[in-house]
Amino acid sequence: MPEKKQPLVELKGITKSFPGVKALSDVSFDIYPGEVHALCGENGAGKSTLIKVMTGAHKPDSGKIFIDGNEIVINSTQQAMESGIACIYQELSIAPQLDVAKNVFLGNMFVNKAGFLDLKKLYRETDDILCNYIGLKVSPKKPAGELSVGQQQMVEIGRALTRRARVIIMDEPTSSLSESEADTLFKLIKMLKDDNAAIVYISHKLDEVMNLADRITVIRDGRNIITMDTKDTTQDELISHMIGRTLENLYQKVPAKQGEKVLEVKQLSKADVFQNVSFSVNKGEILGFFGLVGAGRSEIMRAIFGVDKYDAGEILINGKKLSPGNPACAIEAGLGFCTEDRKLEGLMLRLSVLQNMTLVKLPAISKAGVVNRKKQSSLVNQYVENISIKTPSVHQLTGNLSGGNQQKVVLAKWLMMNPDVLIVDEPTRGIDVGSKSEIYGLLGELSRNGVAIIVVSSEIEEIMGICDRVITVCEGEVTAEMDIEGLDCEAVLSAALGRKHRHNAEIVNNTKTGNKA
Amino acid sequence: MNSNSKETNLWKKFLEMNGSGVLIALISFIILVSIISPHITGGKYLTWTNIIQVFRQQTYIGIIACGMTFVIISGNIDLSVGSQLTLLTVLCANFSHYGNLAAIFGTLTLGLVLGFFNGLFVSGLKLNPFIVTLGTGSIFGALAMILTSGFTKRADSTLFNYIGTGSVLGFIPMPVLIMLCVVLIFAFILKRTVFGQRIYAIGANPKAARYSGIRSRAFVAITYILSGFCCALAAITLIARSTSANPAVAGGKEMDVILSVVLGGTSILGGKGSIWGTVIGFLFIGFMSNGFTFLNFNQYMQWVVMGIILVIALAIDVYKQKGRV
Amino acid sequence: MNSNSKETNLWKKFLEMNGSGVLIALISFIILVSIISPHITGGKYLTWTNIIQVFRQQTYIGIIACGMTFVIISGNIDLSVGSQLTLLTVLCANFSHYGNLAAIFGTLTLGLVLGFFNGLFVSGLKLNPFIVTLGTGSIFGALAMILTSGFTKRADSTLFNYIGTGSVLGFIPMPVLIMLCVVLIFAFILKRTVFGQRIYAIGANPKAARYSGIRSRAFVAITYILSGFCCALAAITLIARSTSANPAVAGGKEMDVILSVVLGGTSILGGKGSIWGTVIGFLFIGFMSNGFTFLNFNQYMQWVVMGIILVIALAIDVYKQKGRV
Amino acid sequence: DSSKKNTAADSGPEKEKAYTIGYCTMGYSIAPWVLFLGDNLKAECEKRGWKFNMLSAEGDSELQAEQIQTMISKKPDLILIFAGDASLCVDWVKDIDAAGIHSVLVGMDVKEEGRKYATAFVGPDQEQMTYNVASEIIKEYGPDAGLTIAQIGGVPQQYDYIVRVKGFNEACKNTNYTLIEPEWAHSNRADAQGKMENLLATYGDKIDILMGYDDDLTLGAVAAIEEAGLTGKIKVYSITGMVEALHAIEEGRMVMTVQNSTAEIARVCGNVMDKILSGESVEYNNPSELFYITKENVADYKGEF
Ligand SMILES: Nc1ncnc2c1ncn2[C@@H]1O[C@H](COP(=O)(O)OP(=O)(O)OP(=O)(O)O)[C@@H](O)[C@H]1O
Ligand SMILES: Nc1ncnc2c1ncn2[C@@H]1O[C@H](COP(=O)(O)OP(=O)(O)OP(=O)(O)O)[C@@H](O)[C@H]1O
Ligand SMILES: [Mg+2]
Ligand SMILES: [Mg+2]
Repeated sequence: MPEKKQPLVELKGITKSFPGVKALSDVSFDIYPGEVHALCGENGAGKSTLIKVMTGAHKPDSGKIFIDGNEIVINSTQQAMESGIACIYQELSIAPQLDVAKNVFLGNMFVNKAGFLDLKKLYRETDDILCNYIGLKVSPKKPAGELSVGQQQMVEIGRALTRRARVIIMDEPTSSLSESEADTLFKLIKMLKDDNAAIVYISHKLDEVMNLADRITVIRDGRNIITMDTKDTTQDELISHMIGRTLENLYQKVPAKQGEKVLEVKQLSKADVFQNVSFSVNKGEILGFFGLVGAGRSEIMRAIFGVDKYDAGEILINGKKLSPGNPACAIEAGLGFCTEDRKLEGLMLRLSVLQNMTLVKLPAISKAGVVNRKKQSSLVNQYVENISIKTPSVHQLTGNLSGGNQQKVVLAKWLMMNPDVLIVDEPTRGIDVGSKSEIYGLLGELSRNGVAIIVVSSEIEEIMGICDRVITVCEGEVTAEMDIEGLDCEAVLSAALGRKHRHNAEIVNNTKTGNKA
Repeated sequence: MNSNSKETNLWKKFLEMNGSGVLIALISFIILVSIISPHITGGKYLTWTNIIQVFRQQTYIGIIACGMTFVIISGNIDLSVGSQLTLLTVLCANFSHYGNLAAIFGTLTLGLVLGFFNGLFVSGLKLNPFIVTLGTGSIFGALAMILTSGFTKRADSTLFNYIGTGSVLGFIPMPVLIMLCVVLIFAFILKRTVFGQRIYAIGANPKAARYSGIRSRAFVAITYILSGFCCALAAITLIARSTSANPAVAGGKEMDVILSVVLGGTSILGGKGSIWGTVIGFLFIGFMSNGFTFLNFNQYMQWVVMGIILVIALAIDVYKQKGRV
Repeated sequence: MNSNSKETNLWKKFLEMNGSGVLIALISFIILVSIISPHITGGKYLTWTNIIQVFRQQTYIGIIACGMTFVIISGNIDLSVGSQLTLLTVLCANFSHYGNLAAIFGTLTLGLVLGFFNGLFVSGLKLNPFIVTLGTGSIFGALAMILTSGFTKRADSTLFNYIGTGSVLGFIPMPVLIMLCVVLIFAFILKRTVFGQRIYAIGANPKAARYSGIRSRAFVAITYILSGFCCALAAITLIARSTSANPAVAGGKEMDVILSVVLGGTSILGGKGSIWGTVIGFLFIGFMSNGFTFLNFNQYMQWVVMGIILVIALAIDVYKQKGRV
Repeated sequence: DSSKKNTAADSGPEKEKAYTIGYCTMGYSIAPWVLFLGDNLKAECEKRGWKFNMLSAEGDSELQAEQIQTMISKKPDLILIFAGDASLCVDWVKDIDAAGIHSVLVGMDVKEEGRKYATAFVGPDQEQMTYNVASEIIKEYGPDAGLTIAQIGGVPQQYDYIVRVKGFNEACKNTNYTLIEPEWAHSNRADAQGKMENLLATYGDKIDILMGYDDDLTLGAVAAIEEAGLTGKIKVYSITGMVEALHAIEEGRMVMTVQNSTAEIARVCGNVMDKILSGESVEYNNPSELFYITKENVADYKGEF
């Protein structure tokens, strides 16, 4: 059992401050070979900061780090890597112009005897890792920037694997993965564990944590709260440690009155991406889109909103045709779209929380082109309060926020827009349980105010918990459309796997079992 | 969240400000020169006349730098400003023979047109701004040469005389006043208007800006048009001052302009920067070259010292940020 | 995935290549000139002598551009190359009086040293590369002036004569051979070595590179050192050819160098680019200016036409990419 | 009119007054000739125990305009100007005159309308210099010789080069010569060599004469001519009078260069300043001698640099 061995890595009394923020104060943490040690806490609790201290990406203000019982000072990520620590960081660190193989082996290239790059081996090994370990079906020569977020996350997992490290840190590795991809990862983790590697696992998906972890450490506001054995605790107890109170029900659906059709999509197609997608949403309705990574859900939404082109089909908002390929027009027509990739498509990391949040709203809070700063800051403060964004001030650069808080900023930007139709793609990616319920509450409130909402999500519970209706997508085709009420998860999951259902909820309910692909 | 006293807070804010490292370097330099120069050349450095003179000398660089700040914040570059200025001074001198109004409105209009061309190429046709503005710069410069055959054109206008040599309240020269107006208006546009905010957004993340419904292409085109407008305004103040236009007048000035902007803490990658920083930038350049005269440095010394001071100014900027962590 | 014939595939690959739009523009220009020039000046454009001549004229720009390609791909810039070249030619001329070895090794060593300084400031002290290399450029330029007091220095060496005017196999001039070696070696380093790959990674996403344990700072410093080395090599070929150095020899050449690199499709933001593109870039500039002589264009016309061709070349680049979608 | 200005006459008893001379030049370090001009002027002043204050605009005439103002504000006893632009210079001498200071133009005369404000002009004009070279050529070959002439200059926007080209072309107006468009080499001898190569590739031995507007660059072109085996076939004329150019003339690689001696200009200028500062009146035009150096007389001259 781990207790008897020496910890592989031990952090003692780590303190770390950023301007205006004390991210960590006197935090201790240890990890033994062959165990999975989960790190839990709210957004901005200091989890990522702590592991960055471990990987040499941050220098702690004070505190000690021991590896194999020897105190060391980690000065660079290189040094940490040499000590056998590898990390999948929360913010994706893909070099978009480089191809998949070069990203997987970033900083870890193969050389032949003459000391030059061994490209053959590079692509062979990448193929091996992609197929046999992480199950990613893309060409190793594809530029990584062209992958979907989920696929990029899998590339990063592959990268950590190539390190053959003794300690592998995973900071929300499944935030963009759906269940089946996540399962692949869990198998990987088991394998690594059997190899006596130590895993540090951070996730806001608490059932994952309960299933995977041997021990759990909870931190709150940069302080140690508790470290416990998983077998001695429950998810509810874990939540109460995390947020300092108990959470009754994550999903509290208050049904909204549905009105007339606001958005109608007819026979939307794009070669090789999605085909003949038709659906509509009503006022006050929350419609879920479910599917696996790469199913094409995001692509459909992007086409609707106009950031991508499509080949055929028609989009109507309030009965009026929406001109394709122009997000500005879509916004004017009353459509909002919260993208799934916050870093590349959602945020200006170099701009402040305030600037980011009000970007879409600006014309509405300005007169003759001059922004009303009072309105601006009161609006922003209101949202910072409502969805508890943890930031020293609204003028903080978004790039300095924790991952979950960045996500909240993007959400707030679209929530405050007051659209007729709001599309949210993976809205709670990286958001802690406490805030999740606040966000679900806000979405519910919007729908009760008559906004039609489309939720694209890879979390089946989320879909089941907040939606009125769900559409499943597989390989670019709509495979089923079902009312949530009385539906069970299995039906949705099997539809998402491509077992065709007729576009009719009743039939779906009748043919829950026994479908073949 | 923190309980520091107000003073340290202000100081912190100052340090966080764009270009404050450069400002510190500049102030130190000014103090140093005013102490040393009486012993070397006997010149009194810190006089009102001298300070105003530096402002006046930097008028045209300053005006163009304001426009350039917009272009750079939006993530682009305009290497044609030197040639634009040249061409516009030449045109302004030509127009001046048809009267004041012709000269002023003609020049401003043509400034907008030149900017429009750059905007068209960069944002309409999506061409690489670095190369395209080098190309249009080459064309504008050639046109100026063709118009003048390389010789200086004299302007002819009395209003110009007033713009060039008049002053307000008896102590603020007209060109400086014009520059101050540009600075104030541009700073206001950048910080307080929807347009300005969106310029930042486009520069910080063009993709996310597009996804937020910002019509980036139109906005980028407008920054180039503004840049052309600033060149025209600068051309007018320049003509007003020297009452003649020389087709070699502004060769290479784009580097001074870009240096002013970047020194002021505006990121060459876009998304970050301010007009105030730019003001510090062009004053820095102005006070340096003026100060060197007071120290009677020869040209080589000037270059060496300028190089060293640039490095020091940047080091202060970096150090001060480290200090905060 | 697609079933196109091999030819269209090659064509597609060509179009996807960095700088292929510029290459198309260049080839069209060459064809046009060789058709027109006999009627205008009677000159035969497409002769082996003339082609080799263009290569030889672009030797020093080409060599420096190879180093610059590394710097730019890693996401930085070196505005000091013009001054570095100047200083190094001057030093090389000085050293030449102590013999061939002294000249060659002395110059190369000092090239490394100059590059090291840039590297130190940019990556050691983390200063803004744009301003810092402008600053060091200012210092290097001044040193060149101080060393020569402004005069042309004569070099004295017989080896130089061979490097400058000798040729291999009777038809490849030595300077061109040197340049070709640099091109091949640098292209190889960039594409086939760990170092080259890391340069791309650093430019593409510095944070990701850092998180992957790449010692970005060391690598960035090395790119600057390489850039200095290239300047030294260029200085040697330059001296070998003109056996003299004056302190104004390379003022402003950095723009030619950067234009070559960027024309070749290397992204000024880093992470993307190739040596082959750069070769196309500097040949483009060389063939343009050579072609203009054949057309007996005056300087102003040259500028106009150059500007227009730049815009067209870029438009081809963009159009060809649109064609693909 | 020079009486109103503060000269030694006003400053009373002090006979051995240390005058301060301001020198505003369009460039100092940008080319050896201007550097020598500056140094020789300085030497002339220091020889007399005067203070010499130089401001150099390094090729930037707008900067020179500012530096004139700066110089005026320092109130020297006399301001020497090597102007980057004869037209802009009108305003400068006007301002200097208004400040009650003498101005002496060196090496570049002010435009006609400015001459009433300036005290004197020293030296040959840049335009005149090349005009004279062309006249020599016409004298040698006759205006109907049908010569094809190539030209190489430095910086196409730079005023002094523009007027040099203008002077040369002006003189060739009434001949049947073919003037090829000038090539520009930007102070880079290797580039000059390249430009000459381009010319030779285009015109071959059709070129009879090369006119270089600066020895430093001309020598690059001479190297290209040598390489093409056309030495002696293409006659090379140039200006400046560099040591290297004198060698080339000796060896027959060049035909002529014109030495516009800075020492000579400075000498004449010294005399003019003496007169002005002691209150005497001076002629406006004070020509300094130009030396036309050919194979016949090359032994008599020494290059300055
Ligand atoms: N570079 C930085 N500059 C300033 N503040 C920072 C920086 N990085 C993190 N912080 C602050 O430190 C605190 C802890 O952040 P951290 O990223 O560790 O949170 P986290 O627990 O990983 O949260 P999440 O679940 O949202 O990822 C946050 O309040 C954040 O704003
Ligand atoms: N920018 C892009 N360029 C090229 N292909 C892309 C791009 N983005 C996504 N794709 C491809 O389009 C397919 C659909 O991706 P999409 O993001 O729409 O899927 P999704 O169902 O939303 O899954 P995810 O949960 O990964 O976002 C993927 O196979 C992906 O490889
Ligand atoms: Mg985190
Ligand atoms: Mg998606």
